[in-house]
Order: sequence, then C-alpha cells, then structure tokens
Amino acid sequence: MSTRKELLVEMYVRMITIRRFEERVAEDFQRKLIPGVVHSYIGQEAVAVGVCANLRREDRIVSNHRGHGHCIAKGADLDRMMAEIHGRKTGYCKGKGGSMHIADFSIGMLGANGIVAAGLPIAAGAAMAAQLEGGDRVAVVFFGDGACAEGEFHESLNLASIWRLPLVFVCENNHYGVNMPVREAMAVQHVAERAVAYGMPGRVVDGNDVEGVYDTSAQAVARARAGEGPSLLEFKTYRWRGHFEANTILDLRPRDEIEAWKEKCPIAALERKLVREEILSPKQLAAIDAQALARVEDSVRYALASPLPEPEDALEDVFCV
Amino acid sequence: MSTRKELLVEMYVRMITIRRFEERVAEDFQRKLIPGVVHSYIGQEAVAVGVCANLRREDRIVSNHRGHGHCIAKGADLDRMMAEIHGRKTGYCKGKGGSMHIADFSIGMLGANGIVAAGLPIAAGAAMAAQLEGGDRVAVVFFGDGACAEGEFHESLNLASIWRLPLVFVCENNHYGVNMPVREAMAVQHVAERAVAYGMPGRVVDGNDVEGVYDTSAQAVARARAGEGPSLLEFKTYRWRGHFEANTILDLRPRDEIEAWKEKCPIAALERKLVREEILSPKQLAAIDAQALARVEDSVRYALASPLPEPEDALEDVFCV
Amino acid sequence: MRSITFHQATLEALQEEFRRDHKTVHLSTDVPAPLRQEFGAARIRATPISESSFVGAATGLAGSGFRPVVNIRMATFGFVAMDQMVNQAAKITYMFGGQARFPIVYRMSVGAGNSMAAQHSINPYPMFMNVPGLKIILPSTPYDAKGLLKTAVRDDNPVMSFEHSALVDLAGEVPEEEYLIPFGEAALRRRGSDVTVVALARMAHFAMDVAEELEKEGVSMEVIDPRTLVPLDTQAIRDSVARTGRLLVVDEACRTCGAAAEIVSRVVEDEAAFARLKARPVRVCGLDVPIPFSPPMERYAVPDRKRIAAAVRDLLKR
Amino acid sequence: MRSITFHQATLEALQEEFRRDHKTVHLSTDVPAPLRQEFGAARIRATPISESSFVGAATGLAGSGFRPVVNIRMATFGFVAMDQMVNQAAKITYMFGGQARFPIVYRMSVGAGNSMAAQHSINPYPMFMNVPGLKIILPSTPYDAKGLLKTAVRDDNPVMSFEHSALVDLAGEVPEEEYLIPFGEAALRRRGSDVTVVALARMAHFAMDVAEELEKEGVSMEVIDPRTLVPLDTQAIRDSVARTGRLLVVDEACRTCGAAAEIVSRVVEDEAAFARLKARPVRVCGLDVPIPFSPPMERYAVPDRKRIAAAVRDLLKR
Ligand SMILES: Cc1ncc(C[n+]2csc(CCOP(=O)(O)OP(=O)(O)O)c2C)c(N)n1
Ligand SMILES: Cc1ncc(C[n+]2csc(CCOP(=O)(O)OP(=O)(O)O)c2C)c(N)n1
Ligand SMILES: [Mg+2]
Ligand SMILES: [Mg+2]
Repeated sequence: MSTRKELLVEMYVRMITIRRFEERVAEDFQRKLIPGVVHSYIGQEAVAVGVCANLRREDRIVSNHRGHGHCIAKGADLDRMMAEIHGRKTGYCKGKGGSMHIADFSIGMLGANGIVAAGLPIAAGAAMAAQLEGGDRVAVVFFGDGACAEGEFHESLNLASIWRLPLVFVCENNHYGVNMPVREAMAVQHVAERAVAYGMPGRVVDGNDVEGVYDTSAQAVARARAGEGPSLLEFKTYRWRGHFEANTILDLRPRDEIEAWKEKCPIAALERKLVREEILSPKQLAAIDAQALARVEDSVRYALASPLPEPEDALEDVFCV
Repeated sequence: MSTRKELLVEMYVRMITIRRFEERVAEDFQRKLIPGVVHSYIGQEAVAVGVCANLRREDRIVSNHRGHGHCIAKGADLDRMMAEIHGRKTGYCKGKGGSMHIADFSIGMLGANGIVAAGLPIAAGAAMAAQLEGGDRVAVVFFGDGACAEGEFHESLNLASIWRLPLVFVCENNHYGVNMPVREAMAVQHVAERAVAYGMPGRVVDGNDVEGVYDTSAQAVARARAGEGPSLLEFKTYRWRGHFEANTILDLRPRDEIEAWKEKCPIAALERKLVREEILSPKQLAAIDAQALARVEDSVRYALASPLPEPEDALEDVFCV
Repeated sequence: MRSITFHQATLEALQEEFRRDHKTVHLSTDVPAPLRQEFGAARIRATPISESSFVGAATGLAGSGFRPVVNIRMATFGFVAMDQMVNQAAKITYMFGGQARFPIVYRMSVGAGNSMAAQHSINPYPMFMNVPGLKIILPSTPYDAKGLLKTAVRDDNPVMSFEHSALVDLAGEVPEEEYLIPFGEAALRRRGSDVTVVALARMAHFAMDVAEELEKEGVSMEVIDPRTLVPLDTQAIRDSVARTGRLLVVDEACRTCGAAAEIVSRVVEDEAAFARLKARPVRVCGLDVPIPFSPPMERYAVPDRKRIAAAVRDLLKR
Repeated sequence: MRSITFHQATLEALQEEFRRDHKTVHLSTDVPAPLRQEFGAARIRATPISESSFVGAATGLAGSGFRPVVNIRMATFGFVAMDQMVNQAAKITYMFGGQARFPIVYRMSVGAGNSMAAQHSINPYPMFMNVPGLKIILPSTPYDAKGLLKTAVRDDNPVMSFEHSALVDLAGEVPEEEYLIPFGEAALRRRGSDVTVVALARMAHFAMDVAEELEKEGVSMEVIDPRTLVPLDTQAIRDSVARTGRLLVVDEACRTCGAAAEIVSRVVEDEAAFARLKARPVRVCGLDVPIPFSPPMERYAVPDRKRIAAAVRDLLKR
C-alpha cells in the first residue's frame, strides 16, 4: 500500500481502538466497576488521531479532562490506561490519578488535566523546552471550546506567539462546555477567529473528517518544526455521550442534534472511504475492529487482575526523592 | 462660549489640575513626605480627561495602579485624595489604602487597584449592575498595555461582549509595562486589533489629543448607553516619569524616546489649540494654571494639617457591620 | 418536622432570599433551573468557564449595590479566580476605608470520598481562614446549611460557603418557617464530660457515630460543630475543654496549617483551658497528601470513624 | 569572611546553579541583568504580565527535563497564577504516580514595612503550607538565602522561596566557597534556658534584638529560626521546648491558620514537650487584618520588638 493508504489504515486502527475502549469504559462505569468520573471521547476520535498521526514519539502533547483519546492516539498502553481508570496499582499513575490524570511521559504524553484550560500554559512550557533543546520537536495541546473563555487560553496563545514557540493549539469544538452552548460563550462564530489577536494562523476544520484533520495539522506541525511558531486549529465535532459518565449532570442538548451528529460519525465516514477506495474490504474492517475489541478486552482483564494499591501507598509520591 | 469651547476649557482645567497634582506628588515623594509608592500619571492626562468628559456622576469607572488622573477626571476631591496619599485619617480611605487604592464610590469611582488587570472583571460587574438597573448608566475601565497580556483582559472582554454590557474598555497604551516594551509583549501591532476576537468595535487613537480621545470615547459611551454593548479603545500615549516614584526599578527606556514624547505633551498641544482658536488667551491659561496650582497647594496643606490615623484604627473596617 | 436534603435546603435558602431582595443576582457556569425559572435569565446568569471574570464581576456588582451569589461549584475551580477572592473582595472594604459594602456569597463544594482525585477533592478553607476579610461557613446539616446560607446572603461582607459533596443528599429536619442562624455560634451536637471533640463538616457526623459507639464503653464525648470558621466560636470550645480537660479536633482538610491547628492553638493559648488540660490536644486530620484516586488510598487519606475512635480512646488513657 | 547583601546572595546562588546546570531557565517580568548577560535571552526570559502562563510554562519545562526558576516578584502577583501552583505543580508528581520530576523554584517577596498597602504586603506562606506537594523556604539571612536557594534549585520538586522585602538589603557573612543548606534543619540562633522563641524571617532578627535586651533582665531566650517551613524541623523545636518549658512563636503572617498555629500544635501534641510546658504557648503574629497603608497603622498590624519582649516577660511570670 502507498503511504497515504497506510496512514488511513493506521488512523482507522487508532480510531476504532479509541471507540471500543471508550464504549467499554462507559459500560464498566455503568456497571460500577470504575470509580470517580470518566469523560467519554466517543464522537471525537478523528481529532486526536488525525493530529497525533503527525507526531513523533518524542513530540509532546498535553491533554484535558477528556483525555483517553489523546492518550491512545499518542501511543499509550491500553493495559496501563485501563488499570489506571480502574484504580489499580499497575496503572500509569499507580492508581493515584484515575481517568482525569493519565500521563505517560515516556511517550511524550504530559498528562490529562482536571482543570479547564490549565494544560495550555503547561504545553507552552513543553514547547519552550523543545525550542531550548534546539531540535525540531513540537508540542500540541488539546482543549475544548469551553476552555477558550478562560484567561489561560489568552495568556498561552500570547506567550506562544511572542516567543514563536513550536506549539499547535488544538481546540476540539464539540459545541458545548457541559450544557453551555459555545455560541452563548463567545460573541464570534469560530474560536479560530481569535488567532488574529495573536498574529498566528487560525483554521476552522471539520473535526469528523480525519483526513482533513490530518492535513491541517500537518501544516501546523510543519510550521512549528520549522521554527515559524504556533497555530490555532479549531476542529468542529461533537461528543455523543453526556458530559461525563455519571448522572449528576443532566444532558440538556437537543436529542435530534445528538442524533444528527451520530449520522456524521467520523469512524463510519472513514470506513466508507476505505471501502469505497478499496483500501480495505468490509471483512478486513471487521477484522481490525475485532482485534481492537480484543485488545480492549485484554486491557480490562489486565486491569481487573491487577491489585488495588495498599492504603499506605497514599503516602508515597508527594515528593520525588 | 459654545458648548464645544466650554468643553475644551473644562478639559484643560482638569488636565492642568492633574499635571500640577502629579508634579507636586512626585516632589513630595522625593522629599520623603509620602510613604509607599506612587505611579505618576504625567503625560497621559488627555486620556482620563477626554474619556471622563463623556461621563455623568452616576456612571462608574474602575482604575488601575496609575489612578490619580482617573480620580481627578471623574471629579474626586483633591483634599481627600492628597490626604490619602499622605496616609492621613481624612483621606478617602482613612489612610488605609494610599495612592494605589483611592476610591470614591459617591462619584462612581470604584477604586484604583494594585493588581494588573484585576479591575477589568470588577468593571464588568459594575456594567452588569448598570444593565440590571435598566437605565443608561455605563461603566469604563482604565488599564495599561501591560494588562492586556493577563487572562482577565480576555475573560472580561468576552464576558462583556456576550452579555452586551454597557462597558468601555480603555487601554492606555504608554508603550511599556515597567520596562517591557509592548511590542515584545504581543505579536500584533495594536491592542485594539484584539477587539475582533470578541466581536466588538476596536479603535486606535492618539492618546495625547484630548479632542480625539473625547470624540472616540463619546461614540463608545453612546453605544454603551444605547444598550449596544462594549467597545475596546486604545489610546497611544506615554508616561514621562519612571514606572513609579521610587528608585528600586531602573527606567530602561531610551532617553531620546522620552524626550520626543515630551514634545508631544497633551497639555501643551491643547494650550496651543486654545490660543490658536482664540478660546483662551495665554493670560487666561496662566490664570487657570495658577488656580490649579493653588488648589493643589491647598490640598497639600489640608493633608499635612490632617491627623495621622491612630495605630488601633488598623483594627477597623476589616468587615463592615 | 419535614425532612429535606442539604441540597434542597440550600436551594430554599436562595429562593427565599432572592424573593426577599431583588438586588440579589446569581452567577455560575451551570444554572440552577428553579432559580432561572423563578427569577429570570437576567438575575440568574449562566457564565462562560472564566471564573476570574465572574468572580470579579461579583465584586463590581456588590460595589454597585447588588448582592451577588457566585456558585463556583467545586472549590478547586476557585483557584483560577483566587486573586479576585483573596486580593480583591477580601481586602476591598478595608483598603477603601469602609466606604462601600461588598455583600458577596461564594459557594464551593469540597471534600473527598467520590474518587474524584487530587484536583477535585480538596478542602481549602484553611487557606482562606488565613485571609482577613472573608467570612467562612461550613455547614454539616440541612438545617444549618439553610440558616447559615440565608445569613450569608444578608451579610454585607464576602462570605464563603464550603459545602461537603458527601452531604449534598443528606436529609434532615428543616422547619417550614423562616429562620436564620447567626455566624459565630457553634452547635453543641452532644453533651459529654470526658473529652471535647470539635468536628468539622462531614466529620461532625462521624464524631456523632463514634460518640454513640463509645458510649457503650462508658465514654462520654462532647461533640462541637463550629459551623462557621470565621468568625469562630472560640469561647464555646474553650469552655468545653475547660470542663472536659481533653481536646480532639477532627477535620478532613490537610493537617498542616489547617483549621485544626488554629482550634488547638486557640484552646492552649487560653489560660483557663490550658490549665485544665489533662492530656495533650490531638488532631485527626486529612493526611498531608493530595487526595489519591483509588478508593483504598482515598479512604486512608482522610479521617474515618475508626481513627477518631482510636484517638478518643488513646486520649482517655492519659 | 566577606559580607554581602541578601539580594547579592540570592543572585550568586542562581549564578552558581545556572553555571552548573545548563537545564536551568529563568522566567520573570523583569529580567535580572547579570543573569541575562551571562546566560543569554533564551534561558533568561522576560515574560509579559501573564503569571498563569509563565508559572504554568515552568511546569511544562520541568516535566520536559528543564529546571525553571520563576521570579514572581511580589507574592501578591502569584494569586493570579494560583491554580498553576497549588493545583498543578503541587499535585502533578503525585497524580501521575511519581513518573516525572518537577523541579521548579518560585521566588516571591513578602512582608509589610514599606507602606505598600494591603495587596503588596502579604505573607501568604501559611496558605501554601496547607497544600501538600510544595516545599517552602523562608530565609532570614544572606547566608541562609544563598544556601537554601541553591538547594532549592537542585531539588526535584516545586519549592517556594519567600523572601522578606525588608531583608533584601541586609548584609551578612557569606563564604566565597560553595555550600548548600539542607531543608528541614532549623537554625539555633541563640541558646537559652528560660523560653523557646521560634521566630520566622524578619522576626528572627527582632527576636535576637529582644534576646539581647532581655538578657540584661536576666532572661535567657533560646531563638530558633526554622528557615524552612516544609519540611519543618519539628524535632528541634520540640526538643527546645522540652528543655525550656516555654514557647513563643513570632510570625509576621496573619495569625489565623498561620505558621505559628502549626508550630504551636506540633509542640503541644507531642507528649514530651507537652508534659514539660510550664506555661501556655503564645503566638505573636500579624493581626488578622489586611495590611493598612499609613505607617502608624502598618506598624501596629505586625509584630515589633516591644510586643515580642512583652510576650516573653509575660510568659516568664507564669
Ligand atoms: C477551571 C474549571 N472550571 C470549571 C470546571 C468544570 N468543568 C469540567 S469540564 C467542563 C466543561 C469543559 O468544556 P470544554 O472545554 O468545551 O470541553 P468538553 O467537556 O466539551 O470536552 C467544566 C465546566 C473545571 N474542571 N475547571
Ligand atoms: C498581577 C500583577 N503582576 C505584576 C504586577 C507588578 N506591576 C505593577 S504595574 C506593572 C506594569 C503595568 O504595565 P501597564 O499595564 O502597561 O501599566 P503602566 O504602568 O504602563 O501604566 C507591573 C508589572 C502587578 N501589580 N500585578
Ligand atoms: Mg466542549
Ligand atoms: Mg504601560
């Protein structure tokens, strides 16, 4: 297969893995196997995958509360992710972080974050590190439309632009921050319009079209690698499930809006394309899907077979020694 | 005299009063009569005066660390200002606030502020109050170019725009935040370019031309009164003195730049105009100046004749009862 | 008497106060539907996720004659608006020489117990106790929550209401008739003669359970719930210790520089209480660690009934 | 030995550490010229006035293998970046299960005495002591400032250095040779047998003056300067109190939930120290008020030598 085709297949593998992972997490959460809260990435898979397909292992990403997709797209290990989500000792954070705080520094995944917009300054620091290192590493930060109202959005875009940091700002505009529609949270139509306030390029792209996501972020990443500075990319997308897997917050979004977006499923779209362009047959697709599902099931088995932390483990890691 | 002429004279009176007040404050600070620090407004008089000439007593303003000019322009009492700056019991804040925290709620001056950009959200609240009151009151907030890098700048402009608050954002771009040139603090040329990120009008104006300041802010104030929402005005100006009256921070700005801006003195420009258009004779100007000086001298006498607070007064006003 | 939940009690408090005073306004990222319905979108505002802006706006509103109630939701979200609370609202009355009133209520939910991990399980009220100019309430029952919150809305100063997330669904008796609870009056939850246990928020319930349990062993525990931390009813605590001779303070917040340290200090620095102490005062607090996610560790990081009982038994050995 | 100022000592500390480790970087709104000259504009960055962004960037730098030093200047400016310190940097090592190191130094100047009024005169270190995951140093001499700051730069965790503005120009002996001061070791400033005075930052100097004065009255004061608050050398303080039987804690920070409350609590909850106490422990702290501007009130709001001496005399009456 040509490189482009390989890329599409590879992206498909990642997307379907995220989907199956998230479905299982939601299921296990409803079955009360998972403590705390989890924010599902279902519906937004094309963004994480399309962006991260441009990244190398040594590039760094910073994520937000809805971070599972970013982790998987950057190459995180499903077993250790699932173990962390289940609060096991074998998890990425030894059970200290849970869904909202998964990180894998060895693959440049600098952490999910429970505070809206808090990842942006951290990513600016990671990009500054890349700049000081002198190579062509880049950093990418993922955040939602809701985060764009926070001061740290502004401060980080400003800092990145004046220092020409090799940083790509990826706004996943899923049209809501919890139940607040983004059109009520800002007086402009697109988040990316704000790029002009920082003298950086801004792009608005269909976030459910993984190829479009890939191509747009390829440009931004290339620009960053070339030392030409940051970009602001806005990917329009939608989350299929409630704000998080818990019934403490009602989902007030219109039913038909949700259904309409499900019709625009990024995975189904890619499947159609792969079949249409005869890159993969429906049978091959099914096999990949089955494999992803098996990987996810393995990860659950791994998690459930892993020990819970000892209570006294709580005392460790406050400081590193 | 026609209204326009009266306006120019009135603005001249205010500007020269600010100038003489600030000169005296600087002098008394150097003579160690004034405790703490004071941030001089000299050079920027046209901004406060041009803007506030559009305001009514019941309109509200919020100021920053460089607040004396805003106070005087809004109609504050020189005696109580000077007494406060000298830490006297008769001062606006009973000596508790000093130069950086002068307020006079009775004339809608909601306070200077020692924290850069902290006044912007407070002003948004004052504007929201005006909106809830249902009349046509407006709020104005003054801040420097340096404040535009803070998150609160962004958050407040966003909040004001989505709620169409009757608020005028007045950026006094004096080209530096302490020694940081604004061109290094942002990647765009004008602060006002950022207005597009909030769907509000932005204007860049010569801040040393009081008429221009007046006319531009008249439009913004009218817009706010009409319920059409906020505006971002940027007035280019310059401070003549160091960041504050204390030698703990060096002034690293180029000497010739400072001198060049002194040539563009907003008061001298207005004086030339008043004489040229035969609104006032040089003699009348001198009389007004002398009167302003006398008012300032009176205020110093008032301050110095006023008692210092008792030590135990420190215990009062933590809470109001 | 009828029984309602903590959540309902706080909602009722706001409804009553918002009916009473049309200058009240409400700001939060998620709008409480009953308030929006009754008082309209102008007074009950849905804000973007920009806490500094709407916490700061509350100060401007208050300084302009309104009485804002800001629901920050989880206390952790308040850190991005910290300056507007501790450096502006807390100091502004004082800095301006008392010339204006700043009636603001900040509501924040706190507490561990739901596996929300380090950022979402904090109890930061001790940090705010160190900031003069903020009143602080910490109710543990629906009754107190309603009465204190109503008082908070009427207070002319910034008041922070910390509400433990594990108590939200707790039901308790609340009269139909209106009432207010003054600040600075501790609730004596249980009389006892052997030991004074000062227990905050959720810990007050744990302490009551332990008191019942230990009664069987012949231990007579006095349980005091301060209810408000600023002002703190120091006298009630000192008097109690002067009677029992023993002090245990139980707080879920982190130990170092916590509320418990303050309470211990206020007791021991009092001549009378100090003279009567039969044993060293003891603190049972949250460990000095961020709250871990996984339940076994999370449970270990905060006080439980067992730890409280053990501390009481140990105290009585002396 | 040569004598240099506190300011020079901290500058030297950074110069030495920045020479030693090229992964060190410096972020601040105003650039220290000697550092910029020696280490260049890439490592010594002038930031815009946007504290959240550069305090947060320090975390990203640290997580990427660098060792940032952030000079926030006045501690009060740190409140706009509070989340990045207490909710990110402090918790991140823990939340991520210790998989990465976050060596960050935050420098903040604190303290009243210059008529800078409420917002610019604060001592917020007690607030940060309540946050697990932050180490805290509070030097009072040029010698300590240099030795502790060097240790801070080499520490693999977030360290906050609080530096009292009134001490900046204080001169003191500092050796030419390199040295480090470990965290958690209090300095015994003066041996004495009648009373233990634990005094923080500027107050350590006041306490020494008072000790000299009271010596004439036959009073033997022991003066302990903890130097680091997290970790705190609890043992040294307890041991001293066990010897003297009397404790006075002097701190300029606000009293409620302050460092003094923590120190008092750590002493009284210790069996041995409690048993030896001859008198109630006493705190002399900053009043629970925002710092007022005008000098007579400002002086009244913070402890002075007279108040310390009076407290010692009073303690010895018992
Ligand atoms: C500072 C802060 N405020 C509020 C919250 C609560 N909160 C968590 S996620 C969220 C919505 C975020 O919306 P968006 O950025 O669009 O991300 P999405 O959930 O849509 O992916 C909110 C309000 C928080 N975590 N942090
Ligand atoms: C949050 C915060 N950071 C830093 C400071 C210190 N500071 C006081 S004024 C100032 C410069 C402000 O520049 P600008 O906004 O342009 O106002 P100007 O002084 O030029 O009038 C700085 C950095 C502060 N007061 N608050
Ligand atoms: Mg969203
Ligand atoms: Mg400026």
